[in-house]
Amino acid sequence: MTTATAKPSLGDRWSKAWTRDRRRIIVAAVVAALLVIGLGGLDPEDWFVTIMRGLATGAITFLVASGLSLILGLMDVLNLAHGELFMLGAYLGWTAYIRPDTTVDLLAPILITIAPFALWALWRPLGRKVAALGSRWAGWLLVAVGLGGWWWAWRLFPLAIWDPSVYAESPITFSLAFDIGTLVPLPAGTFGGPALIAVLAMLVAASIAAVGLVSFNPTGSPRPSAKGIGASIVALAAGLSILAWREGLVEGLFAMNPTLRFFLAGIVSVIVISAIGAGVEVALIRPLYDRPIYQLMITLGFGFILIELVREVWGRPEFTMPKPPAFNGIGEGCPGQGIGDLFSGCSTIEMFGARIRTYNELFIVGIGIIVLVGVSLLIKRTRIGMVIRAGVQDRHMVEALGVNVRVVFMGVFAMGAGLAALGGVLAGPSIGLSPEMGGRLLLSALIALAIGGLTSFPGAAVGAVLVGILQQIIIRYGQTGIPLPWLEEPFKPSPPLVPASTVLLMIVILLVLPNGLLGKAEH
Amino acid sequence: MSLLSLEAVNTHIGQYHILQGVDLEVGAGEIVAMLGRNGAGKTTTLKTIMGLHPRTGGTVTFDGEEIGELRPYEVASLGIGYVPENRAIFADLSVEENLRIAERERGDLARSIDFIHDLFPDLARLAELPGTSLSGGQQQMLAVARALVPENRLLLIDEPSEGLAPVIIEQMMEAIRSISSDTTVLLVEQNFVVASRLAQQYVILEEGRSVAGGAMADLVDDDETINRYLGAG
Amino acid sequence: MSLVDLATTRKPWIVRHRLLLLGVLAAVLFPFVIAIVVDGAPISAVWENADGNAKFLQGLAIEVVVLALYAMSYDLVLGVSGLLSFGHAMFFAVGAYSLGILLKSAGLGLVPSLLIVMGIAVLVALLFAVVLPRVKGIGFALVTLGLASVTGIIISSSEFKDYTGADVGLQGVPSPDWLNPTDQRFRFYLVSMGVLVLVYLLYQRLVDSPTGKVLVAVRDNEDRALMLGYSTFWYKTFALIVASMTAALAGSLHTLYQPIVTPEVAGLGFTVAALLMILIGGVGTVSGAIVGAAVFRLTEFYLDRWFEGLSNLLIGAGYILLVLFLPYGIVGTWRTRSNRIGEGRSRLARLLSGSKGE
Amino acid sequence: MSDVLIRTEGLRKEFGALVAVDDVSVSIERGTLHSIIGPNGAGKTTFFNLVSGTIKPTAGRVYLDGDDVTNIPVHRTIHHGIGRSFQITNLFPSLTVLENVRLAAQATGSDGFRWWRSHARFTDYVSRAEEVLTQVGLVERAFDIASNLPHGDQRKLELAMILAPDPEVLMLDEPTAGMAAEQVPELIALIRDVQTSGDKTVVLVEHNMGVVMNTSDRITVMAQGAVLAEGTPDEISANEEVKVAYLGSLYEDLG
Repeated sequence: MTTATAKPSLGDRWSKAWTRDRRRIIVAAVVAALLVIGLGGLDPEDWFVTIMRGLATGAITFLVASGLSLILGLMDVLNLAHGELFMLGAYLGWTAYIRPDTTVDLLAPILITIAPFALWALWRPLGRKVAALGSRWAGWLLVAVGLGGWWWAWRLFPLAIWDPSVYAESPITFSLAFDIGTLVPLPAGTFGGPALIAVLAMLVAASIAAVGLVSFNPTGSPRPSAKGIGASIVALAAGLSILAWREGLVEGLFAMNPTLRFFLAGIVSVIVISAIGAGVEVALIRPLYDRPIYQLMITLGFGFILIELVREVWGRPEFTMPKPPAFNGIGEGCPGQGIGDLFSGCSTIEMFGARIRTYNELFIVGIGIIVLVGVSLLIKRTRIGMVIRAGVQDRHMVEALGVNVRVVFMGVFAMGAGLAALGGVLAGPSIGLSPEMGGRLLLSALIALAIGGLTSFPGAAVGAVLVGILQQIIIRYGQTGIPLPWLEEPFKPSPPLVPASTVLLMIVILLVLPNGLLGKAEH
Repeated sequence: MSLLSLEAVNTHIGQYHILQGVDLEVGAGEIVAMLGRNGAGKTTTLKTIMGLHPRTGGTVTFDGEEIGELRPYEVASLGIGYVPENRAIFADLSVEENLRIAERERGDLARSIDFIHDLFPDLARLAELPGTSLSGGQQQMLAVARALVPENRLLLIDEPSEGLAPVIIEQMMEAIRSISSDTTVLLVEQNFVVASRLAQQYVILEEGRSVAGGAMADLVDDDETINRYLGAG
Repeated sequence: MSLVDLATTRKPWIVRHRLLLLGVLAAVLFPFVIAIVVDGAPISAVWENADGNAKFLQGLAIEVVVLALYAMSYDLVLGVSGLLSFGHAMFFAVGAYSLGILLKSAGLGLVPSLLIVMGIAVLVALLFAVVLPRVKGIGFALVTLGLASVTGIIISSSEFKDYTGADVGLQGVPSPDWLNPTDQRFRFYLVSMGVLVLVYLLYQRLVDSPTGKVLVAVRDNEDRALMLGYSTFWYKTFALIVASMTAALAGSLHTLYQPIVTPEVAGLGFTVAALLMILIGGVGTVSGAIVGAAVFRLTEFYLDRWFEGLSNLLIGAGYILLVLFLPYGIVGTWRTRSNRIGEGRSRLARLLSGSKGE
Repeated sequence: MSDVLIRTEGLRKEFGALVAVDDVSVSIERGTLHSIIGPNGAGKTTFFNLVSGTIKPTAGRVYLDGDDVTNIPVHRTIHHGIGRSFQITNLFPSLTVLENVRLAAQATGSDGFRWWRSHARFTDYVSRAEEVLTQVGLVERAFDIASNLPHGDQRKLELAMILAPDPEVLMLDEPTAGMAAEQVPELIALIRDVQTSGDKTVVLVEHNMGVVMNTSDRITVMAQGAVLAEGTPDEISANEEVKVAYLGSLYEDLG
């Protein structure tokens, strides 16, 4: 086969692109024209606001869609629990933000549990002995014993009791209490027995469970890596220090600037959900790599379980989440003037004759852009990105070149989950928390992906922005109405038509471009 | 002492007992050819050494260390390079990235790039192109080059001549010969002409068992063994 | 004896369908047994439709029949033909709502209404078929999901409240006196059982026919089927039409039986229910859909009764365990155990050794 | 024997900027075994796909027995008597060997939509499958699942699936690829047998020079998408240009 050698001129490249991607270019132009016409029907002062709101919706959708796209591209798994990870991220963020004391209480046992698991390789010889017994039931028995022991140890740990329904029932009082800083730490609990026994029991129980899990696939070197040992020591040390200095830690967190605490909550939520994502990959996805439809089904089931779990744990589950104070100021000096006042503490800013909310339309969009650029660079420029791109095609070969592909897959799944959690925490203050928020967002994200091209990362961004802007235009028309010549009253699209419009856009685009706007043709 | 040795290795794939006792010795610095009919288990043997198929019995020893329980990436990091049957060039990576991904430490490629470009001048010219734009022969060269990026002590090469035009096969053979001055090679080859000219030692597999072995020079004249296990050469 | 005989000789019909016949017998006797044993009522209580456990359990069985028909149709699409449709609920919902509207608003009789519903079902299947050549795999799943959710939105939108009852649901559908689910429960029960048996036999035959074999081939390797000379598009369309008509029939029974039809039957949740049922029974086995529907509905019912709030969590956990540890479902696992392929191979071995002896 | 069955006229195929097949005009006579050889990337498989209708050309036409078949849909090609194999084995992996071949036989009939009768009633297809399986020597494996066969047997099954509909033209893309040396002569003898006994036309893409030189009636050599030379095996092996571009010296001393 012959390959082009000389560098083509710009006109040349354009004509090549035109012959190759004619259909794509036409569709993109038509979609752009439709959006412009849609905006044209609105008052000029609404244009900027609508676009900015669309970008904000798009940014949240993108955070969910990008993780979905990464996981789909690398592992060929459509993670239907992704929306629920987003939702759980929001709940965890809420808890870490509003109730840092509870978070601290939970953190200690979790870190202590992690410590034996980080020494995975160490359990391999034992796991081999268990596997040699010839029945998987031996492994399951160990897992069950481990879980039982863990539960017993967990009950000994000091956990302050909190009642979320108090905040759910009176969101306004709660917001007030939050704003004036009258939220106070709950009284610390005490160990239900000797602390040493509780900690040791938890370590032993986690080790037993780990041996059981290792026995299902005990291949590999029995020597833990330096990283593993380090992680184990750090986790154990952190867990023990939290137990020792809980009081001071909690007080410090309550005295902390709430905006800083919001960021801290975001980080905690992202880390925890990433860990859950990694666990999901190991426990649910990995056993089913040969059976893609079953992966779909299992993620669906897992999402379902997460919703029920949130209902159980958080009780009556609709919550509002106060905006971080740095984006919630009113009164003197507000609204801010121009983008320079983004960090002035005002809740709104005047730009181009319109009032823009700093948190929703500027902060969230900013984070979305940072993630887009960051992850794109990661994929294009780094070695990890190279491994991901190669692993998409042939994971066995990548592994035979000396790369621990399992860890990379686990990492990508964790990263995808973490991005969803970031979206959840960011969306919390603007759309509120409910167990159903994940399902709605997953649908938007899937539509965005389908429009952009299922496994294309930039496609996820383009699709998400399109979906976001389209939704906001329809919502705006729902308020102003569309004057139609054959109707006396202007037609006001009802709320169900917002998702319906994006679904229709997806169907039309997929019928013309089965691989979406930026997707590659399947070979 | 041999660099790699397999003793009574067994491998199941699903319910099929593919390897039923393979014994194999590869001495340091040698080129050993693994011969045998289709389905005899040659590719499976290479994959078992790499840890890509779990071994169900026997021992695999590399440089005195038992490696049968290791994961593929751990095997690779001991210094074993693998060139698979289907070449497995990564389509979304450029030619240079296809090489870079095989690095185990920083600077691996910088150390070996000149040697690789000397061996395969085509790859220098095509460095920026995506892996898919290469012809079959160029892909085969890239696959071999990829195994040369880190300091590997042993290369497992599966069917280097398959699907290649005769002129390209000759280039390929030349390259393998020049590698073998400081790297040990275990080769699977259907083409007896190619195998007999490259290797010093041979092993014949039949139905998952090693049934014959020795110096290649002896085999070339041993029409009986050739006919019995390999069919008409 | 040649390979032809080996491959085409089968046991007599009655032997092959012995389980089905036993099942039919059991289903007919079931209400009487319950009436006598549990309710302690006379046999006549059954055809007099007296209240009690017998009547209640007949009702549960009718719900199982509706779900079984619906799951069977999804098995034809997903399990046999390998089409990953996430909009299957649309077939059911269109059947349920159009029958309701025809009976209630248009005032038509049951038979003409059913005929029209079948016609509509074919049209809906053709709508899916239009999409078929364009998008494959996950794309098809998303587009069908989209089509179904648009249907759901239309059903629940306030614009059509007079016909569909919007988000409240369709209620007050008049069912004919001879098939009234309250007064003629036993008759309704027998009719629905009869419909299920007929459709099941039809499906068995379809899957075993040349057409069914091509559908399986399409699932396995569509490009190759195309290269062999099969116009795979028409085979897939055929499967969609049959499935759509079956699901619409299930929807019609649902409307006749239930006092109220809610827009939820068009949602993703209801497609997932079908997926769950064929997964329990065994994907691609047809009879598994019936087993799956029964297990699904009964588990759901009793878990809800015993565990209330926790029941959904338990169902979710059970579902995950099922996918991980019993991927071929009840019927599928049963068949793997009985190992038909091994049987065929040993017959072949006998044949070959026999011919050598001659 | 100068009866032309397949004729291409100025066939050209572009993939984006890449010209895979460039102005190829070839005539293949009825009842002959015609091989196409050339270095990797010469466009042999693309040419094959164009003739068998799997892909559509950018320009040029394909004639079969005088009829223009350039743009017929791929599932109709078999009804024009073209059967083709694939370089990468392409089967129904989870079905039995018998079912694979039976489906291939059934495709020629018009019983595909008889959904109300059991497939067991259509015994013609099964007996045709048995016939073909006996011919390729796979009848003992009739009830094995296709994906469980060793590679060589899968190639045979592939051949059986092409033979089942009894096509006029057999297009075989590297039928011996990945086969053990001892199995190759057997397979070639089988192909030869099918060709002469059934008066079939065989188009063969092959790398195994021994096979090509010994069995072909005519050979077309392709390089960089175009036809480099065409002639009898003797003419080709004497052609200096071919030697430089393709053959090299590896096989010289083998005679």
